[in-house]
Amino acid sequence: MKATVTVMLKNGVLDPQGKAIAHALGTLGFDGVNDVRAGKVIELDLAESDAEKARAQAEEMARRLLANGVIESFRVDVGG
Amino acid sequence: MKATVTVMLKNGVLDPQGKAIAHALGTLGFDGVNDVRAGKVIELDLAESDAEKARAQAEEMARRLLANGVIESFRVDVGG
Amino acid sequence: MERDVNQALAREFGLNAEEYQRVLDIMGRTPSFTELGVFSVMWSEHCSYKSSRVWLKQLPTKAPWVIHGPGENAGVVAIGDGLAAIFKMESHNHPSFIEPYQGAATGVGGILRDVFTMGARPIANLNALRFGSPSNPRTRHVVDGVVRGIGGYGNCVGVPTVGGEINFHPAYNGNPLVNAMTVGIAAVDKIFLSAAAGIGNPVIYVGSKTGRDGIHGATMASAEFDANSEEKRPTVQVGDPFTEKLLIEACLELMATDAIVAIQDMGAAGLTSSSVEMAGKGGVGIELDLDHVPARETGMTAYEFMLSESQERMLMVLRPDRQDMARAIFEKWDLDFSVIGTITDTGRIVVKHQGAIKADIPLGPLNDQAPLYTRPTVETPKRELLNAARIEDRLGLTAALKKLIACPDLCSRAWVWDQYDSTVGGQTVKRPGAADAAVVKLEGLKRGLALTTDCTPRYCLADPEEGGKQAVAEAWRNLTAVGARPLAITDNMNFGNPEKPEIMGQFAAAIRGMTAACEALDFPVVSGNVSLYNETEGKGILPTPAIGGLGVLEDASKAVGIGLTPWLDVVLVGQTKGWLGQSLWLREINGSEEGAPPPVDLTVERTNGDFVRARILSGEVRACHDVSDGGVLVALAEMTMVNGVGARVYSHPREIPGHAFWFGEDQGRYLVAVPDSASFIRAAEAAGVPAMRIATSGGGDLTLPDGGTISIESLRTANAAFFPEWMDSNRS
Amino acid sequence: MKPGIVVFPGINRERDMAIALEQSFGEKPRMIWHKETDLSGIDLVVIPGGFSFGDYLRCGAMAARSPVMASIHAHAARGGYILGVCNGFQILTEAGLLPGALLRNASLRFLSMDCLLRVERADTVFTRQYEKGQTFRAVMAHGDGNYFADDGTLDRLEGEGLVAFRYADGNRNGSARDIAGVFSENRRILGLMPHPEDLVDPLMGSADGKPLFDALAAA
Ligand SMILES: Nc1ncnc2c1ncn2[C@@H]1O[C@H](COP(=O)(O)OP(=O)(O)O)[C@@H](O)[C@H]1O
Ligand SMILES: [Mg+2]
Repeated sequence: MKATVTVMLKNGVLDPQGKAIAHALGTLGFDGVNDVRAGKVIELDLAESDAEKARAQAEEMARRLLANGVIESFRVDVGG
Repeated sequence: MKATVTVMLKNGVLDPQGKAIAHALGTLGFDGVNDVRAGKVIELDLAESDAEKARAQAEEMARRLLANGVIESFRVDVGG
Repeated sequence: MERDVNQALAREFGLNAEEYQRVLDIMGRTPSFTELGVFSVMWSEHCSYKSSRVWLKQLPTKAPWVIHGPGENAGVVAIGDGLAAIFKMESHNHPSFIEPYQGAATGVGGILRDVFTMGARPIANLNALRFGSPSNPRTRHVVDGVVRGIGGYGNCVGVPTVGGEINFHPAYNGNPLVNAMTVGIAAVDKIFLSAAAGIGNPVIYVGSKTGRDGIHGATMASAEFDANSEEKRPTVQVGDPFTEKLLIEACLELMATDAIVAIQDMGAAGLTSSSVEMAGKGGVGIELDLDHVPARETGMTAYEFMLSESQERMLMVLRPDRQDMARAIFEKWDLDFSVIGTITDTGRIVVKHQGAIKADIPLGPLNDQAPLYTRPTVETPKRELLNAARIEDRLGLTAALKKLIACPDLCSRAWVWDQYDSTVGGQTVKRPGAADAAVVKLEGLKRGLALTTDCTPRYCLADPEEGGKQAVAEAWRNLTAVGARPLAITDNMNFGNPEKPEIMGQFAAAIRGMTAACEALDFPVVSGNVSLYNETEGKGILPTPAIGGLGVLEDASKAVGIGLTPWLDVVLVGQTKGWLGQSLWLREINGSEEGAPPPVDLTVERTNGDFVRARILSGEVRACHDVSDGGVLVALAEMTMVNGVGARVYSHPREIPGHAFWFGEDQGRYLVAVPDSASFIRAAEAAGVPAMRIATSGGGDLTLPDGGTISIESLRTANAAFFPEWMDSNRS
Repeated sequence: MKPGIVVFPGINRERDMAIALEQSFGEKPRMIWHKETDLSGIDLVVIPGGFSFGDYLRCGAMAARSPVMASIHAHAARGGYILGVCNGFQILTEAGLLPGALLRNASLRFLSMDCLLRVERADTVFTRQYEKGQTFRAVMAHGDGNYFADDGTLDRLEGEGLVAFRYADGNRNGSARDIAGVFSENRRILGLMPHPEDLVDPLMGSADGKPLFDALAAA
């Protein structure tokens, strides 16, 4: 079972990377970009075949290692 | 319209980060992790309200800036 | 997948008809697909040096302090205290254009392995970079990626990046040069070589797993891409500096024991070149079983295993009774360790995969019958000698200085070195920008090494022989200017297509000039690298024989930098005629790239340098800076900017036009800051060395002989502007 | 006080730290491999700089979950002294032993240069040989030194006097309130981004970092 953990900076934490990307997109002539946030994605290929169990495992991994709760929030998607 | 660009290393390209994360998960006692791939996610908040146009915009941004076509591939999701 | 082996395939693999015929003769049959792959990479320009070998042989390589010259993974010189410095420079030009970050990063990783594979702990990195015109849209992207890549790898492995050089010229628009140099330290009696020995000894693979990275990288580096080669383009190699760091520590830990018989990094042409070279040098045979090679991907063929250029891998031959101990060390560092073969007495390389023999080649002919070409050469026509008096100075000294100090080739490189960790290790005595050569102390000792890289490609284009000579002389001069005794060089010969006689002529002439300088200065070549086919759309780069110089200081605390302090006399050492041909003043102020470059008189070079060094070591010299690009006034301005201490400049001798005196690029010169110029000049006269006082330090301004005054603050601002404005301008 | 240096894979300033400690303590510090768990006899745990686990995922994230960390938590709970520099600081925040987090530098570039640090209090075991308000030179060499904590935490740190050092010559990495280093509540744990250990010998440009190690050695 594949589980995808998406880790983003929390609201209120400055995201210089997102800001730099927004600026660079502007320079390239892309208009209408209101906001950009940059984050990480970690794709896990898990032996577990039950979707809910896989989700629980991935959430546990995110809490314990993949995200830092002080600055980051995460989301888990399973499937595939 | 929100568009999410997920950028991953192409298949066959070494992913040192994914490798290290897999190892660390093992050390923490998580079993059954077959493989880990690490990538980037860029969340775009676009002025465009038409989903297909927003997708086209995001794809163009990915091609021109967000992904490095030599080593990375990308995927665009729109909605929200 | 595997295809029929015939002449057409051989050509695709980069072997010409004659070379393929030689393969058939050696094998006595049609080679297998894997065998053809092995021949093609071993006989590529990159691995066989087929175009350059006849010329490289002319370089002087010996001196009493040379322990190992060219032929090993890196050069080795004795530096005193029972220690050896091990160093080499290597190019990663082509990969850095395709993917600047990873190209440069893996370049650093590769050269580090060449050094620690010999038993040395790497203590310093340098890099010599040439980029296209700043106005070319791609240049910025390449510079950004290359600088990040060098920093990203070097900073992470924890080897300080202490020096290097950067030039810009449109000739590098489609072909930047990324030459990386590593210096390491080992005990003279603990140096590891690559010649395999001991029939029956195990062959061990350690490091990262093998993927399909960079297959045929070595042959690709020897050819140009055509429109539909996109598909065949090798998978770009991604560097893993973390694994490299583990590999350094694990190898050094194992090297402290007596387990290793021979060791070699897997560089270009990976497992093929490492196994062929190790067995070849040892005069033994080798048998590999690819089923035991750690693989990152599934379904890899023998051909792919043999040609992969996956990074961070090493091959070793071990004493059989030490195998378990060695395995424990690599397991501690979480690195793969696998027995993949044995040393045999057959003189052949035999490669097995999934129970079948995929290659069986006699090593003797594979190595000895590699092609060797004496390609036709054409001499570069001599350029006209410019008469400085006929070149009008329309700008005046003050304005010209401000313009020069701000131009891309002379502006501050702080933006670059601020991204390189130059202090890790805690031994960096002279950091980038502080002195003409970087100075790194040896841990726990007084002794230090001085390190530099040098080349002036515009001189080399105008006159490759003088240019080659000048590059070596400038490296020697930069080491001398900190007070070090120059010991030896490594070189990186970056040239265009060797099949063109004018390019091969440049190569041959550069070697002649380098040879003359190495001999006159007792400054042998101990290692190096050749990068040919640096062309895009048929246009070659400027001939660029980059020189990496190494010198020793018995007491690192005696090293001097370029920064002025107040109330010193600044003395110009060496003769000034006002040579404007190929000067930066001529290019930046007059807009012309004409004339012959300044000649180097090697006897004078040596006399002047030996004099300056002795005075530095006597403690009399407070600051020293060699005079190079931009001439005397630019050199003086550079000395003022370090500490923000100004100078009042005296008039120049009447017989030379002012702009020629202050901006000419005559060779063999230094600016030296001393408390008492009279006694210094007397000593110089006694030694037959021209010396004249040109300025006195102090205050916050640079006051020029034409009455112009520039504050050091404004000089600094002008000098610092280019890189940040160019690179970070559209970041808010 | 007996020091020990923790070595995680990828750490690269452990030798620099050992030289600085030996100079002040007069003996070589013990090197503690990250899989060891016995810290007995060690009074001062030092986590040096570098790129533990390559800085992959997040700086310090994997090291903070290494086997040795349980012993370091116990050492902290016993009131033991801990110094974390650069990656060591990142590891201490990841482990929750110090508040806040270190984000990418605001410029998104690695920064390698000298900086001036202002001493915020001189009554701790780490800073006793400096004066309050004094500035001293240290080497900055990091890509992720942008100190972050929420406003409540920052107010508390300042209110309780837990800010150790601030950047005194410009805030190059974007750190909140110019913070370069912080103490734990009992002031026995110190984390800071710049490297005092690389400036303990005038030959390298300055010995401004030496008082920090001398103070620890005298404790
Ligand atoms: N321009 C040169 N001058 C002197 N020695 C050279 C030069 N180019 C290559 N060499 C020497 O030839 C040997 C092979 O170099 P190279 O193929 O770059 O090694 P590697 O296989 O480690 O990449 C080395 O000993 C190197 O020092
Ligand atoms: Mg090698």
